[in-house]
Amino acid sequence: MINTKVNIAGVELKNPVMPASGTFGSGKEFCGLIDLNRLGAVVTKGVSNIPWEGNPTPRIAETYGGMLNAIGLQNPGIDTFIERDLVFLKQFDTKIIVNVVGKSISDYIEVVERLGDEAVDLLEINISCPNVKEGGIAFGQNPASAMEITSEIKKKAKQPIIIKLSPNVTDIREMAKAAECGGADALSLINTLIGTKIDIHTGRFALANRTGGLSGPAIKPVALNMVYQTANAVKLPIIGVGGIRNAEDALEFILAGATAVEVGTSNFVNPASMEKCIEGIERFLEKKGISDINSLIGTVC
Amino acid sequence: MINTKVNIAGVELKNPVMPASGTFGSGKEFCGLIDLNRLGAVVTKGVSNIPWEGNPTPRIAETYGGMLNAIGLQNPGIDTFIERDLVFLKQFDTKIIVNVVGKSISDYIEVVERLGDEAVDLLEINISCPNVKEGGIAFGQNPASAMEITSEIKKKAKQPIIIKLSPNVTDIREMAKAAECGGADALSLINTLIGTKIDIHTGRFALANRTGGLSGPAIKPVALNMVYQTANAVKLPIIGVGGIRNAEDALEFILAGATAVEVGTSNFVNPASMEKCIEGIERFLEKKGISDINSLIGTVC
Amino acid sequence: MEYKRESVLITSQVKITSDIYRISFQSVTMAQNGKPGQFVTVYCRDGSRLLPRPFGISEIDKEKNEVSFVYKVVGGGTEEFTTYRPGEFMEVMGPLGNGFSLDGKKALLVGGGTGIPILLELAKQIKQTTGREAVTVVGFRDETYLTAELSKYSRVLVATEDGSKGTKGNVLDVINQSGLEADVVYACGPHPMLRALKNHFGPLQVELQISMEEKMACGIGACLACTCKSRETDPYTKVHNKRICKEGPVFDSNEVLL
Amino acid sequence: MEYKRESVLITSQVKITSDIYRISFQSVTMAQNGKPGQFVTVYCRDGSRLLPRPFGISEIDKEKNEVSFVYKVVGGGTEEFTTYRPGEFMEVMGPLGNGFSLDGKKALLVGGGTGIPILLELAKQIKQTTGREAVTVVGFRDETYLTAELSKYSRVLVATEDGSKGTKGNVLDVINQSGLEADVVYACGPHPMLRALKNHFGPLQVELQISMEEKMACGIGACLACTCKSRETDPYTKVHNKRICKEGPVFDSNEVLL
Ligand SMILES: Cc1cc2nc3c(=O)[nH]c(=O)nc-3n(C[C@H](O)[C@H](O)[C@H](O)COP(=O)(O)OP(=O)(O)OC[C@H]3O[C@@H](n4cnc5c(N)ncnc54)[C@H](O)[C@@H]3O)c2cc1C
Ligand SMILES: Cc1cc2nc3c(=O)[nH]c(=O)nc-3n(C[C@H](O)[C@H](O)[C@H](O)COP(=O)(O)OP(=O)(O)OC[C@H]3O[C@@H](n4cnc5c(N)ncnc54)[C@H](O)[C@@H]3O)c2cc1C
Ligand SMILES: Cc1cc2nc3c(=O)[nH]c(=O)nc-3n(C[C@H](O)[C@H](O)[C@H](O)COP(=O)(O)O)c2cc1C
Ligand SMILES: Cc1cc2nc3c(=O)[nH]c(=O)nc-3n(C[C@H](O)[C@H](O)[C@H](O)COP(=O)(O)O)c2cc1C
Ligand code: FES
Ligand code: FES
Repeated sequence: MINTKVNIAGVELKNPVMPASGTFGSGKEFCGLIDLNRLGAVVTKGVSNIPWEGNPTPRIAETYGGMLNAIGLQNPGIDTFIERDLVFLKQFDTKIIVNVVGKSISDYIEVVERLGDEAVDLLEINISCPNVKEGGIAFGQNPASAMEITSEIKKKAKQPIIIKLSPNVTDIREMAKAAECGGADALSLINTLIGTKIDIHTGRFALANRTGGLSGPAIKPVALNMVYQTANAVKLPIIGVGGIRNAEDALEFILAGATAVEVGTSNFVNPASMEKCIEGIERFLEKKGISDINSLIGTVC
Repeated sequence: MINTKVNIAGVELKNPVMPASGTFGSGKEFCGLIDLNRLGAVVTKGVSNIPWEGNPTPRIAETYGGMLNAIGLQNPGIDTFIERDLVFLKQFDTKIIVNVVGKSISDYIEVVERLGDEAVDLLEINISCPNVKEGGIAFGQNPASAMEITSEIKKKAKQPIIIKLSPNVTDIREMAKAAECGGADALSLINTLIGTKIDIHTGRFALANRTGGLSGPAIKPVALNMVYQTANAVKLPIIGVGGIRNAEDALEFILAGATAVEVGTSNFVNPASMEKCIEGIERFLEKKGISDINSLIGTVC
Repeated sequence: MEYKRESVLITSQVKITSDIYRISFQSVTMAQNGKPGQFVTVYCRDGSRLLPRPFGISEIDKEKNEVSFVYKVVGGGTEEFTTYRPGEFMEVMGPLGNGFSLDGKKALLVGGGTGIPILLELAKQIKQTTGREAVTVVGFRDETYLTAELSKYSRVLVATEDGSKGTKGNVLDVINQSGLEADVVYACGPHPMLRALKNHFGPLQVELQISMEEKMACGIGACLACTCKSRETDPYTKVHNKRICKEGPVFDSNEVLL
Repeated sequence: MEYKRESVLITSQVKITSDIYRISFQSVTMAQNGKPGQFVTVYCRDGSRLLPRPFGISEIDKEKNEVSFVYKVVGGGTEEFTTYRPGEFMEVMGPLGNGFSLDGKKALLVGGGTGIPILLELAKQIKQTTGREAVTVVGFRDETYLTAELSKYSRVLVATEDGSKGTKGNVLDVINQSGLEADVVYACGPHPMLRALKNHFGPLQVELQISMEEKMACGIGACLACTCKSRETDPYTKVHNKRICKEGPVFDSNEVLL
């Protein structure tokens, strides 16, 4: 028997594959397309203390091998989320990871506290959204701010916290260490790279927000390098994110040092991406005669 | 008549299109494939004071919509460069921009001084190569170092200097301002994003150097955003680089604030890329009834 | 859930104007569950283009399990689709969105540009269910298309900007000149057209169902890329941003900001 | 300059083993200027794959202006090439690299795996120019290919790892068993094979021309992706890194580090 179970901060996932926040809603829309019970976990869209409207449209633009988004974290707020989305997700045999956003530290803490007694397994603290003015990336580009918000949230969180890092920094290792010092239980990386697109025929930006976050296979080499760098700089478990399309990509991240992976943009390209990823990992382990996926983590040389 | 002439630090280019350093050698190999006289300028491969061997192979790897390279600046050194490459380039009716690299400030200065009396129009100072241990990016990720090397080189340079910036920083505007303060005459951006790739079948990095620089259309949105940000932060003319494949891409950079553009990886995909770019720009201006390309620079809104 | 992503067999591909094509394919799910006003998303073969392209369903043949859409070549994706041949497969998801609501009232159908094709299945179903032919007003720049097909199920009035066919002008000119009236108006086309229709029929208290467009990533309501400002709060996030791919693409014109 | 990048007409595509194909196309430049041991680079249609794929020329028909190469499916690019059909076009640059040097001496040709196809044009030209048939030793894992074609121009000896055809073992086993001698050895195949040949023929002072491989970006000597460590300094940068795409792919075995 092959073991694909991995452990993130004490939470055991049946396999290392889950959706990246914001590309899967709370799973409902994907229900007839894939089996949610197959997933290692579901990571929800970012949730704030009150409903957020997000940015004006156009909110997305396709780029070469990738896409830009500036959704701006539209979400129903924690109340509706708990009443509806969490109730929905609890039906499935999968772990629940809630992506938390806020404009201020106290916003974040409000969400984290509301989730304290809920059936949520892990909290993914998004300090890396490039598409909102306050909060988001403001915490994610400065080690001191990252450490502060991490330690403040850690004090109140009943679930282990994953800090989601931004790639838009000079040295990802400094950010990772700051989160580690602040008490993070795990890290996820990367969020999107800041990018833009211009319509030369109108002379205007393709996105109403002017800039957006670049995601998709185009960014995979950057994400993979950051995961590798981070894995060699901190002791925390890492969830690798960025351009993962299939088992081969997922395994690259695992070899680079990730314990688990999130699939984002590829869910739009093919909703079956995550299931294929899981099957492909199993096949790879079998073929190679590797009995435990954990023995692969960080073994690249 | 449509004007496609642009001016970089007092040097007039017949059009804004030129190769990105390192993707075109010194032009010789492309000679039968395209007409060098058509180009706004030729930017040479990085040149150091003495010959450099570069990194072990494999030095490149294809990625989704892009590629990684870790050539490591193999080059014949300034002597051979002047005797052979410069003599070759002088035959053509195009401007000559020499990309300068070094391990220390004095290395850079040695090259710059050797070129002082040569028929070179502009110097592009590469402080952003991610593939060498010393020099390169070490100067390009820290504003103080960038300012210092710029001002030291500026003191000795007889030609105007273009500082080539690295995208692997938290805030490109700070780096641009540092170069501006140091006395740069122009900026070019971006060099490659640091990335990596792993062969899951062997468990090894795809590149002997482990990490490499990501280039190609995959990175265009990142480059375009950085050009836009920089154009709004400094007064210097900017040369936009990163993933440019065709006239549409080039025009995006010009609208974002670039005065000229460099085409890199696309030369590998189709050697005719630059010529197509130039023709496409001319067609666009004609169709839109724009008489001077300079009227487009930085007009995105 | 009624939508599926499938590899579908292409049964025909026809060039109908200089830059507009109709493609038909086989899908039980989409043919049996599809309604007029719903759409499908098509996935490109070329790996550099990741996102699905949405197209309104133009015809449904439930017996043959065949679905068609009509597309105009505007960029890389639609350029790629022109190379697809009958017998080949393509990746499609659908049927998506809400579709028009048909209620047997006296209907006027109005379409402009690439908004015209979806009126075909609508006209057909109106004729089939009510026995009556609706009036369809279609506006073109110059080259007309699908008017013969639409005439099988409805009385068609044409406007062209250059006056080369039908009334010189736009669909509103036709509506005004012919004094067209209706209990419900179904419309799909460019924003200025939709706005003009709203200004015209709004004061007359005529129900106006409009089909909207926005850039999409998931096409199924999960990513929140395709929202539009709505009067009511949306069911998903309880703000005022309805999802065009889910609560739409068809909206009551009073419901959304144009 | 003798190389060109062209959109070439595909004249045939044949599957010759479970995962090896031969493709032929028309090109005046490549057919007239091409030599055995030179290669061409092929550009993918799928935009997610940017870099050209290098393949050694396996046959040249100067009268028909036709060039062929034989490729094994190992990844996305070669997978894509299998879908190309005669009558379609593909993007190719060539002829590239130096090629073998033919000097009329008694030749032994040695190939392993995908290194075998380029020996075909070589064997043909040796026979044509010298009137004598060379000996060709080819090694396979199990499934053999091209041996019939090679036999038209040379005496072919086969080794298979599983012993299903010819000698059980590798090409060195054949060379030793048959006591093969030559004044010049031309070899193309995996590094271990090349190293074994160097160890065998080096001490015998036999000239050994080997064809090398490395990942390429430009294919024409401009990017310095494809270097190998060389004994002499390279003409380009005056270090000891010869470019496989330019100074190679064929090197004297004494010249390069294996
Ligand atoms: C609900 C809906 C129904 C549609 N029905 C039709 C139809 O029946 N016939 C038809 O010809 N067109 C229709 N469109 C528009 C069609 O989706 C675009 O023309 C098509 O996506 C362009 O793809 P491309 O690759 O050729 O263009 P590109 O401009 O290269 O596409 C780049 C990106 O922008 C998106 N995009 C470009 N234009 C539009 C647009 N107008 N709306 C939404 N996304 C766009 C593409 O999907 C892609 O993600 C519809 C759009 C929507 C939202
Ligand atoms: C001078 C030369 C001659 C060659 N001749 C032949 C031949 O006659 N027949 C044949 O079957 N193969 C030959 N090869 C190998 C062939 O180029 C690769 O198998 C092919 O590029 C794989 O492409 P892919 O997209 O299927 O694989 P992928 O692994 O998906 O390719 C990814 C990238 O790696 C490169 N790559 C992968 N394998 C190799 C390799 N072995 N050498 C160089 N680059 C590689 C590809 O070109 C591409 O850039 C030759 C290689 C060289 C350098
Ligand atoms: C449409 C969209 C919405 C996103 N929303 C969120 C979000 O709410 N919270 C978050 O932490 N990341 C969000 N992200 C970032 C992704 O979770 C992920 O980090 C990024 O897209 C890189 O992964 P990918 O290349 O697999 O998409 C979003 C990405 C996309 C494309
Ligand atoms: C093979 C290769 C070699 C390069 N060598 C250099 C170099 O010597 N000096 C330099 O400043 N940049 C070098 N670069 C970076 C390019 O000049 C350019 O900044 C980068 O590739 C982004 O542009 P692109 O996406 O158009 O390739 C190199 C890039 C590649 C792909
Ligand atoms: S396209 Fe994703 S919500 Fe509509
Ligand atoms: S592949 Fe560019 S130098 Fe050989």
